[in-house]
Amino acid sequence: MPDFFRRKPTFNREDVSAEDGPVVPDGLWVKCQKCKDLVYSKDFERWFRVCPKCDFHARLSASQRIEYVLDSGSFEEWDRGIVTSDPLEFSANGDVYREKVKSTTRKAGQPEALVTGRGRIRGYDAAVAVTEFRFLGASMGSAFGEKFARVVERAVDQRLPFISISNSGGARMHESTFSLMQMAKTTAALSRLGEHKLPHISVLTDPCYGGVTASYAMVADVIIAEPGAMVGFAGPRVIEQITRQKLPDGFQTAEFLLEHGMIDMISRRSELPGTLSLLLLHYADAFLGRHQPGYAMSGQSRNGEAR
Amino acid sequence: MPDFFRRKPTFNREDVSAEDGPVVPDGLWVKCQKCKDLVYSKDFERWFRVCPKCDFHARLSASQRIEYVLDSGSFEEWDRGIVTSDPLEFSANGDVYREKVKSTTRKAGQPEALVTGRGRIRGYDAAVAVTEFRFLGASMGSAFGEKFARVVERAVDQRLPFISISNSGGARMHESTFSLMQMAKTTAALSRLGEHKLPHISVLTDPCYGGVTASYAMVADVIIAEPGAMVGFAGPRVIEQITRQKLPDGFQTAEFLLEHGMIDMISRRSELPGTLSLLLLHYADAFLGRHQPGYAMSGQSRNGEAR
Amino acid sequence: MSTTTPAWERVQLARKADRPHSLDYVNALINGFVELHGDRRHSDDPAMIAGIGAFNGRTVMAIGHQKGSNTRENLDRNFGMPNPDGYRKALRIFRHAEKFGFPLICFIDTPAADPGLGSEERGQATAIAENLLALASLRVPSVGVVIGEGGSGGALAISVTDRLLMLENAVYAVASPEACAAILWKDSNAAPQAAEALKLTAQDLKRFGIIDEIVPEPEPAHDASDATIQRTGEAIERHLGEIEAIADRPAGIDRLLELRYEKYRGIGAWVDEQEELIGELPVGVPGTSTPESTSD
Amino acid sequence: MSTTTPAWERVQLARKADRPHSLDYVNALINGFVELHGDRRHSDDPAMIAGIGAFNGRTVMAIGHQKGSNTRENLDRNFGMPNPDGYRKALRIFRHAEKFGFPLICFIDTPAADPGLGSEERGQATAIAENLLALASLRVPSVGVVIGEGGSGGALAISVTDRLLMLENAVYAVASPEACAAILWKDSNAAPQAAEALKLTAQDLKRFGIIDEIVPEPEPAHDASDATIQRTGEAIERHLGEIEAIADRPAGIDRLLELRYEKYRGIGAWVDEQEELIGELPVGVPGTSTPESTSD
Ligand SMILES: [Zn+2]
Ligand SMILES: [Zn+2]
Repeated sequence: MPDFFRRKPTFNREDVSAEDGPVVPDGLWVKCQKCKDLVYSKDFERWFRVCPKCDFHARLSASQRIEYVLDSGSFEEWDRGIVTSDPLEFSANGDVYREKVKSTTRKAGQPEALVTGRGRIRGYDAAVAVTEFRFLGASMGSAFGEKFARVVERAVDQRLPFISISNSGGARMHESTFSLMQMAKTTAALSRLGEHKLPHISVLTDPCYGGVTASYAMVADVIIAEPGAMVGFAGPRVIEQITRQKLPDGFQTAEFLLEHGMIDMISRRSELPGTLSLLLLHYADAFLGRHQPGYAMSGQSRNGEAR
Repeated sequence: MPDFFRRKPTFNREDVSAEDGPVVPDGLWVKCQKCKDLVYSKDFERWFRVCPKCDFHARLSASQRIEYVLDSGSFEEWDRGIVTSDPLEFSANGDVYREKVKSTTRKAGQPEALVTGRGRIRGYDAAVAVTEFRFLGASMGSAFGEKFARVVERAVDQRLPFISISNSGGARMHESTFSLMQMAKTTAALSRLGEHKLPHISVLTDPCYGGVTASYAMVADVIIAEPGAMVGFAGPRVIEQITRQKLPDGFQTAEFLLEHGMIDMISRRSELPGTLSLLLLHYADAFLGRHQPGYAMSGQSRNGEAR
Repeated sequence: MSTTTPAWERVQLARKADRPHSLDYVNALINGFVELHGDRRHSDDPAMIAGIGAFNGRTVMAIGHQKGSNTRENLDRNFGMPNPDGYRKALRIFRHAEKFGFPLICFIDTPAADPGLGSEERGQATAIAENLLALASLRVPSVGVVIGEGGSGGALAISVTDRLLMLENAVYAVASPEACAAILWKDSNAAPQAAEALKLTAQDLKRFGIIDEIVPEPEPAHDASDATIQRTGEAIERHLGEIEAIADRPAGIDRLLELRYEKYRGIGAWVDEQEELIGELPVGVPGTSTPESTSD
Repeated sequence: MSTTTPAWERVQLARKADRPHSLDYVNALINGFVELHGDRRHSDDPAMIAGIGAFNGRTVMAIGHQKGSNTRENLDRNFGMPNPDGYRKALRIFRHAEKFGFPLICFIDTPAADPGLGSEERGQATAIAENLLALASLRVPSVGVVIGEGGSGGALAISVTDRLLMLENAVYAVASPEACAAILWKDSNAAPQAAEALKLTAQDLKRFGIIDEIVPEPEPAHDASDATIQRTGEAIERHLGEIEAIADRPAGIDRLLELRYEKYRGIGAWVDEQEELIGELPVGVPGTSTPESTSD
């Protein structure tokens, strides 16, 4: 279901920073991080920040992701005001966590590493949770966990299917055991979602490690990864340091995970809305009950490809 | 819990045939199948037909097994009259199944490859099913499946835990799809047992293959194997023929299965009644309800080692 | 010894490489089919396919053995012989269907479960047995169709369904005719005779009450793929509709499980002889073992 | 930089090789303990032990990370770091306990989940996540005790219990002090400072409401093994008795699950700022990532 030209993302060139995607040498061309080829910047944007030459999927911010996946203007954000309260009064080597949160909030444009809310995907309603990697590597702290639990609980209340789109560098040290316990909290919330026959679809994007993969992201009903996304428990450097093992080519890529049975499919970014909406249509049978042609039809009329 | 000298099995020398165990060169000594050493025949019997030198566990008949495991005189046989009715009117190359059943019945001393009933193990009641390898290699046919389903259903009715002790060469060709369907029938019966919180303990003995392992014998709550027992799905010769793979030393032994996570433990024959009775004591909590000291005590007073 | 028999000809038809395979059925019958992959444990087995989609207006989950249509595809698909990971993918899908209340449709088409070293190491017997146990009490309606070769426990592991259908030219047996011939005739050239003796045709199995319906092939499936698939879809719909009608009543799923239990509980051919005929045989009589049996 | 801190001293105590380990507790506290092995999928992981036995007159199932008491044992036990097979053995035992209604007792003592190549191939993250999900809704009472080192997700995977206890000299944190120091101090010699910053002692975690009780060690456990084990058994009994009393009432298990949900749902430290304070930040503003985080 290629659908590259349906919507035009509206990001500025300035989004393209050295760490988050291709470098922009001038106003018209961007340099692909992977193949180093120059790509015409308008093409790059129309292709959802995927290199048309080597298929490299550049990292997205939470808001870019939301724009790409959800129907335009359909996103309603929840719990934006929830922020960490620094339970350990943590500082490391003079770096004060509380200050770090303030500065990272400014830089990331988000007050936490998770953005939650509800929206529509090709007409199908869903609750969504999207990580913001620029906020402390999308590490899972107390506020992240609280927002996650709330969006899942609200999905149950509003009978919405739930979609998480994640990347993460791992655990948030600065909240130590509080951070660890968010793994229990987020999966506990999901166990309630499942009892109500509401599906959880998890989308793994580059890179996705540690506390996020070892909790909510890997116990979804359907797990989708972007091509080439690195996904694992421990990072490759940690593994090499500790075990002195030589890691094989392609280790921890989405393709490696598919081969090892850990994910259901790899979906190119441009195909993600189509795949998600098709799945939402199928699962609607479970949480809306069978013989609800109205719901199915509403989806059908909007994307015309479901049945 | 070694307990070698508590009971004296009462088998005759004539039991010891070429195929079922050590060879008897004269009245006093038997030759171990594995280490080829001569063993004083009375020792061999007192040690439950286990070689005291190399620990080889010789194959037992169903009735020998029942004598070894159950409390003396406690066995009550069920459904001895159930025999196959040859649904396919099967003959192969002039060999008529119906005649084969008659002759094998005489030779094996059993009218089917499975003996079922109830008995006590160190005072604990249990329903039991024991295979008879001399009856067509303890292959699972219709009568086998029917007896199995009945003993499990009666275990449910009488609230008895269930113990199966198996070996088998594989499926019974002569009943084809009827034979295959006994795999479904026996496991379906076990699913009912489980719903009533009655445990199934499976004891795997040499050799145990095919339809029996791919059905009831491998979905027990606790799986115990005798040392050195060969257990698998396909036999080693079949695997070598089809795949041309060189099989590793110790392939498909009980020890191999333990290492690969397929069984809970290996129990020497002499220790089996102790292990089984201890497990029966523990599981009694589930099917008799907690705080039933009377039941636990009755076990305790009989073997004095449970708590 | 004759070089062919009617049953052996069925075996040849059932094995035809250009006969439609599971993905052909799934893609034609299930709208918006999304294939789901992996056992979440070890690998994704290409010999077993699974997914979700819409079958005549309701969401279903589908599972099938997957053979190839040529040698290259067959090497990729291991000739449709799943390893334990394939059975565990199926198990995951069973549970998934149960969680959401989706009916389950299974397409059976395998010579056997994979008999390799790795399969033994990872518990082929355990994997099959766990599937049998799961299917026996799975709380959703299920329909299975033997579309080609139903080989042994490897086929059974996804065929313990509320209704079991079979294509006119499909076969289903405890072992391949070749294996049976090698063991009982001591001559694998006796496969045609073994095929006959094994009573493995749809007609035999309908007569025995082991299957519920034969899907006719007025033309063999490899010559009339679309028509065969369509006819199969109609048969699945009819049976699925019937068992859904049972399941949709109050406590209907419990009733469905009872009926499923009775179905498999009732399969077998035995007599209950008078005790005096069998005789109370002495325990521990001497005897020799006659292991005429396979290990698959 | 100081070479030690109070928290770092606790870490040293928690790691002492002659401190009692899971099997010491199990063998002393659980009568007629029968160890159960294997994940029924791939292997039996010696870094995770499990079994069944009688704890003060009722049957329980017990699970624990297993460290060795010397280098040789530690090599056999992979230093108490389970691989996915170990977590799947635990999952099997969770389900087993649930099937029969046996309470679950977990002994937590691991530096971390195994970080090797094989563990990644077989889905370490998946295995841990599935255990968290299973424990959250497990329909039997459960008590966990951190007896030594509670390291990261590898510890959490068997510690999401109705009551979580901790020995006085045990520690529990999101990462090892060494790993934390390497990442945030860029210097693994800062481990003592990291240990302090991570607030990983039983006293800290009791204050935070993350654990329910501290089991005192008047003498450190490695000097008073029997007394420590006995005291731990008494604490387990007290908590197990309390939650069994809840579970034994009508619909008591549902109540227990609610309480368990509220327990973990409630852990966290956050504020709900007024919208105006946070500001409605523009979407898509430029920024650089600061991945100050570990991958475990
Ligand atoms: Zn590129
Ligand atoms: Zn010997």
